[in-house]
Amino acid sequence: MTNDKDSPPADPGNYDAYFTSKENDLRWYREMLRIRRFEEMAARSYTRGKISGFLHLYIGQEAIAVATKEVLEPQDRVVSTYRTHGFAIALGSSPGACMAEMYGKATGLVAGVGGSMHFFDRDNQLWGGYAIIGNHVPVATGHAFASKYLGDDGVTFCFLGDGALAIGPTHEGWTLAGLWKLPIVFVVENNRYSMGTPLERSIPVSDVTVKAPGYNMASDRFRVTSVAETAERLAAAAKLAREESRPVLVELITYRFRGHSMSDPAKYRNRDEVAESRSWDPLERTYNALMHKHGMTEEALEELDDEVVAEMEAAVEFAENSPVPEPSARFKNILVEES
Amino acid sequence: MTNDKDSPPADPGNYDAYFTSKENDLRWYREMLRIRRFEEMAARSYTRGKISGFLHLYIGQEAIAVATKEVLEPQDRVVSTYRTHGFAIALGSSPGACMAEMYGKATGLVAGVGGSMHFFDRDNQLWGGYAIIGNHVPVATGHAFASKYLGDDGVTFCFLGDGALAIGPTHEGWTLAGLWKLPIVFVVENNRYSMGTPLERSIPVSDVTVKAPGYNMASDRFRVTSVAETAERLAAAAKLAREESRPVLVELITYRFRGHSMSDPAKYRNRDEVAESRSWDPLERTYNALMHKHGMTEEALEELDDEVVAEMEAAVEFAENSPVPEPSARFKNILVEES
Amino acid sequence: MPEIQIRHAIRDAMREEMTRDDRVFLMGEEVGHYKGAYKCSEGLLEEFGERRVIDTPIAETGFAGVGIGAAMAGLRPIIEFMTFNFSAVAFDQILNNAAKIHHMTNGQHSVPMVFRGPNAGAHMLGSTHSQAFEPFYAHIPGLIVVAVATPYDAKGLLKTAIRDPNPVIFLESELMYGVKGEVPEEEYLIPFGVADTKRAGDDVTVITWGQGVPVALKAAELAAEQGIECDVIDLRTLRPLDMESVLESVRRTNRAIVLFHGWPYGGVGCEIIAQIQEKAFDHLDAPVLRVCYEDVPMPYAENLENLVLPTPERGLAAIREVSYAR
Amino acid sequence: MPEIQIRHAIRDAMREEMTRDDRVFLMGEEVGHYKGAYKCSEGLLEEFGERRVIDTPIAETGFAGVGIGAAMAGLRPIIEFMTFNFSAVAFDQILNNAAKIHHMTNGQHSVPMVFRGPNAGAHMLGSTHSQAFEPFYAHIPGLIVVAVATPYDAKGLLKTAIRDPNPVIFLESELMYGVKGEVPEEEYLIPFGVADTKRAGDDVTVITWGQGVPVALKAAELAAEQGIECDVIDLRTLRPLDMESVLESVRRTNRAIVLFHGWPYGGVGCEIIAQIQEKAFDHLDAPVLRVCYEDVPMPYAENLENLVLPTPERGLAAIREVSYAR
Ligand SMILES: Cc1ncc(C[n+]2csc(CCOP(=O)(O)OP(=O)(O)O)c2C)c(N)n1
Ligand SMILES: Cc1ncc(C[n+]2csc(CCOP(=O)(O)OP(=O)(O)O)c2C)c(N)n1
Ligand SMILES: [Mg+2]
Ligand SMILES: [Mg+2]
Repeated sequence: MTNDKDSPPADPGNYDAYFTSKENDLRWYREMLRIRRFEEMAARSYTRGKISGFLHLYIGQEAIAVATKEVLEPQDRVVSTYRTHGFAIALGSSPGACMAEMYGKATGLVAGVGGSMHFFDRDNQLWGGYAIIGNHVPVATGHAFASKYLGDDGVTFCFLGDGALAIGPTHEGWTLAGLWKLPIVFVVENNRYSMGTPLERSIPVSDVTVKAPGYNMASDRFRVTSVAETAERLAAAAKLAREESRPVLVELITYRFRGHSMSDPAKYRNRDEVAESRSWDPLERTYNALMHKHGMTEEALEELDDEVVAEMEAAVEFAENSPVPEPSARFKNILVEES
Repeated sequence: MTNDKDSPPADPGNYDAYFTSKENDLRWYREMLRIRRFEEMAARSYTRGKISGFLHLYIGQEAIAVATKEVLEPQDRVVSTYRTHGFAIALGSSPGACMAEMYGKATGLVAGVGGSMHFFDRDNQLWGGYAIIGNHVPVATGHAFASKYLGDDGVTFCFLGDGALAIGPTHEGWTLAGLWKLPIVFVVENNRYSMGTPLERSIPVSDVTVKAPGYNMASDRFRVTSVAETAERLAAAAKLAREESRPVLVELITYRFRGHSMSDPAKYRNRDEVAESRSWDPLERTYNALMHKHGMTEEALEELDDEVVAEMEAAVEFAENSPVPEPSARFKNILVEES
Repeated sequence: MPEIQIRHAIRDAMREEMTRDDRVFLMGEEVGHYKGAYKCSEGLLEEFGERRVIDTPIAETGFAGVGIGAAMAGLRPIIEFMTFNFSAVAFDQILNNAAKIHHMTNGQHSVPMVFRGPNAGAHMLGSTHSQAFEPFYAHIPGLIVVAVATPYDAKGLLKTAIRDPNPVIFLESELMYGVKGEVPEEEYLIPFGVADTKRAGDDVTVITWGQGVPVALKAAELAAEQGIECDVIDLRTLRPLDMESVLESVRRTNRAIVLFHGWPYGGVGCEIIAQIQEKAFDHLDAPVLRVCYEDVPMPYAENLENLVLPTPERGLAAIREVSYAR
Repeated sequence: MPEIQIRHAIRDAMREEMTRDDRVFLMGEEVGHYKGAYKCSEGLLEEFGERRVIDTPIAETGFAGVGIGAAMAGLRPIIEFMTFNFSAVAFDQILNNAAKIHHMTNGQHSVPMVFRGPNAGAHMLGSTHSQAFEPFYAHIPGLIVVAVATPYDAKGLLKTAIRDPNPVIFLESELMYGVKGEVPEEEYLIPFGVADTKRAGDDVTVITWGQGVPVALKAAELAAEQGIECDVIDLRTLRPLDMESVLESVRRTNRAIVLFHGWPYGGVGCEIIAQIQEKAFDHLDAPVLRVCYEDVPMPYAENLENLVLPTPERGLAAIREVSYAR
């Protein structure tokens, strides 16, 4: 497993390096676009007061969710944070159910009890959706424990933010995973900020993988600039976890283009940094690759965009037209009733 | 700072390597002996039902406490665990007050409210005495924070067991110390077991200092075989912490000759391991050095032993004759009364 | 019926359920090679091996979370806290994950597991090792909370807890592991939410649980010597509460005290008082009193500890007070 | 007197105390460069610099513990939890260190510090971000627990808290940071343990605190429209409790309800009920009722959340019920 700590990423203008067949690139582009458009609609609904609570957008990080879907086996699991829309859409959740969840509707992914921060879609391998920083790491480790116990050959992908590295539960989950050699891939989505706090004010090291030997984990680290490369390297991590039953740490350098949540204007970042990061936007780069490498026309791509927008508008419409939960729903699922 | 990971310790029969002047060696021997005899008396009182609760003996690890006293500046602090008798005696606490504490007497170190697990003696730089594994690590980090805030040039020595490495609070304390560059020395007393659990079932690595880079800490690691070497290397760590204001991790390979607590027969260890460790007993080795290197007679050393035993018998007598706390004492120190 | 110790009732319950269901496993500090800090798991490692009897490092948040994650994935974990004092470092896992995941996932997941271990003060362990955790856990919807005081109850309720599809906080007592009592050889289960009247009487209702039970029984004995007959109700399940049994008794005796190991402020004791005064207001001839720890951290010294703890004598005084027999 | 928001009352209290005493510092997530998640520390970083306004990583156990250790070493930390929901991961530090160190060290050390931040549910944040922590903290001897509902109380009590030599849990409200009220320009302090009657009446006593206060006041208004006059007592300090004020009122009104944001089981509400029935037994004409969250994890959906929360209407119903005005 290579660890590209020091190799600079390729030139953003170079589409050859990490793009593949037209078919793949187009499929991935579409998936990234679905996430982005979904979230743009969600943001619009939030601004219009139709969605409440906290809304954390994944815009800029979509390639990660799409790549994850690419490498997932049916017995695998994805566990993530309160910034989960991207995973839900990529893994196959219905955009309508996702949108309805944020609207607090009975048709929502979890029938309106969770909202944006608590997406769960077991049928589509999305095992949450956790909003207390780091407290999903031991839980995800438990999923991997169960896989090993049952011998089901499953790998758990546990995503966490750069902001989750200082907290104890992350350390405890990593320790147990390393000690018991569990099949789990811990993916740090290092978007360089936890709310307004840059990584250098979060932890004492700038390279997260420096921590891996302390947990006897293999590791990888790279900048996310395409689905192709991300999928390839996540697949390598998953292979190691699955075949050797051991935890692997992957640090993904990425960026969120929006603020932490809808209420954050993100004034703590400077324009150059944002611009530089935008130049690496996998969505944008795939768009360019489709045009310049695969010879697609602007019109064809616009048509595709129209289709995606229509899908997401339908999701909004579904959410708007869905009923709110029955009053009695508040007493449901407190305890499991049948034994 | 050297990291002697791989250098094997010297031959146990070689007294030249780590012993110094007769004056030093004799002083240290006496201090180690004071701790050992104190604890042997405590164990006897426990067996006789005079001391209750948990009693964790430090026998085998005494050189660490004595070396710590050696390197301490007046503005420094020592924070430790429920296995603290050694530090109290070495730092200058009255053996009578220590014994009385375990007897639950009004004259105890903390007037009988704490018992063996909660020794505190602020005047002698002993800042605890904590019994929830790892929860003193952030607190000790806070002492170091205060030193830096106030510019008092103090270093905090935070001792923890090998059993405290998996738990989150340790990780959080280390992270903040590394991030904020605090003047603190974290000393892992690796006696190879936490209760009946050997290190290899506690954490995924066998060399604790492998974790240091993940916290941007300097580190050192060695087997404790004499006060001289231990003091020298702890002094180097303290110097780094003090002069460069940064945390340092020191792993001390040591051994407890008794069980985890008085109720543990320690059947999980084999005879060879115990014997091998005993051959490194710093107390025993210093005894031999005093005889064979410094030319002291058996009689002189026996006389010294008698003095120490007498001191500790007086401590027991003090404890036995001390009054129990006033009934009203149970309402004391719940809140600080004056403002 | 054979007489066995509580620790063996607990071990037998675990063994039977582990035999019955391969998904059940035991995890915790020193549960395997050391046989449990209080020897509740003696023999289980030998019988079930390291796959199912798992020694953990000291990482309560880690292994509590692993239990939760394993339960979601179809297993039936029994997580032992060496004592519940150490569950404080895993509080968030219990509050925000164990208790809420079934709700938060709209029933996609459930968390069928047991957290068990000794609770409340033992003897001369000082303030960090002598506290009762039911006030914290019984407060939380989504949990079931059980406290046991006899081998019979321990076995029957632990088997129910292991089979239950919900997260169960199962509170034992370090001081009572050696208590003996009869336990049937044939299999039995005790349902949650059913209190047990451990002594019958018509003068005063004494509500208690866990370590409070022997103290309450002794207090009732002392009261009987003075002609006051007590109904001693062992709640056994603290969430959900069997208020029907409590109210039936109070409507009969018109007087009640609550006796338990733990601090006074809030908690289970106050919940019971609040419900009694609400639902049996017209039946009460005297205020309901609490007998529990004094409102201080537990001191180590034996004489102080004895003053802080609820004793049969303090129980008797309260029984007399609600009987206006001062 | 100038009218200011609660968030500014809090900021002013911190600023004044930081100016007065160099040992006082503010530490927490996003308190500096971000000016606080709810802008309670706006301007403090500029004024006091990074030495005294310290942004932390997400490590509540770590920085709570650092605060405790710093307090022992002579400083006066103010530790901000972004919300008290996140204090669950630091529970052990508060329970076993902050609350007990003064006791455990026989007074060699004290822990003069404040843990502050918003408590209880905000709006549509779901179950992990909508819970009240006073049942957990008010239970623990060694802590002082405060909950504020007006700018005047917030400022006066926070200044007292910062100067107090004990660990203080200081509960604010995300929903109420924008609430305005008069605050004197001259310095003032409000002592702990003194409740405040926010509305006077002789028919029913309504006991409340924190986010419950505006709900209770509105309920009292509705009741007044129906001819029932309520004494609305804002406890302000939850530990220690000002039971004198509560009992004085109940002895006058003979009826009481407790209205608060939080789950019903145990907690502060039950403590008050237990004490009222104990100390004003003969004065009560009706059982004391609770109006609070329903006993469920908080759902996200707005319609469900509204049903779970205590509302003025539910308060009114309880006021009518204890008045036998059904
Ligand atoms: C224990 C805890 N403390 C604080 C918070 C508040 N909080 C929510 S998200 C967040 C920032 C997390 O940043 P990061 O992990 O980098 O993820 P990102 O938002 O960048 O995806 C904070 C502080 C929380 N949810 N849980
Ligand atoms: C959080 C927590 N979990 C469990 C315990 C029980 N316990 C006390 S000491 C101990 C072993 C600690 O071993 P180590 O840290 O190696 O120190 P040593 O006893 O070897 O000095 C355990 C498990 C505790 N005190 N705190
Ligand atoms: Mg981030
Ligand atoms: Mg050890």
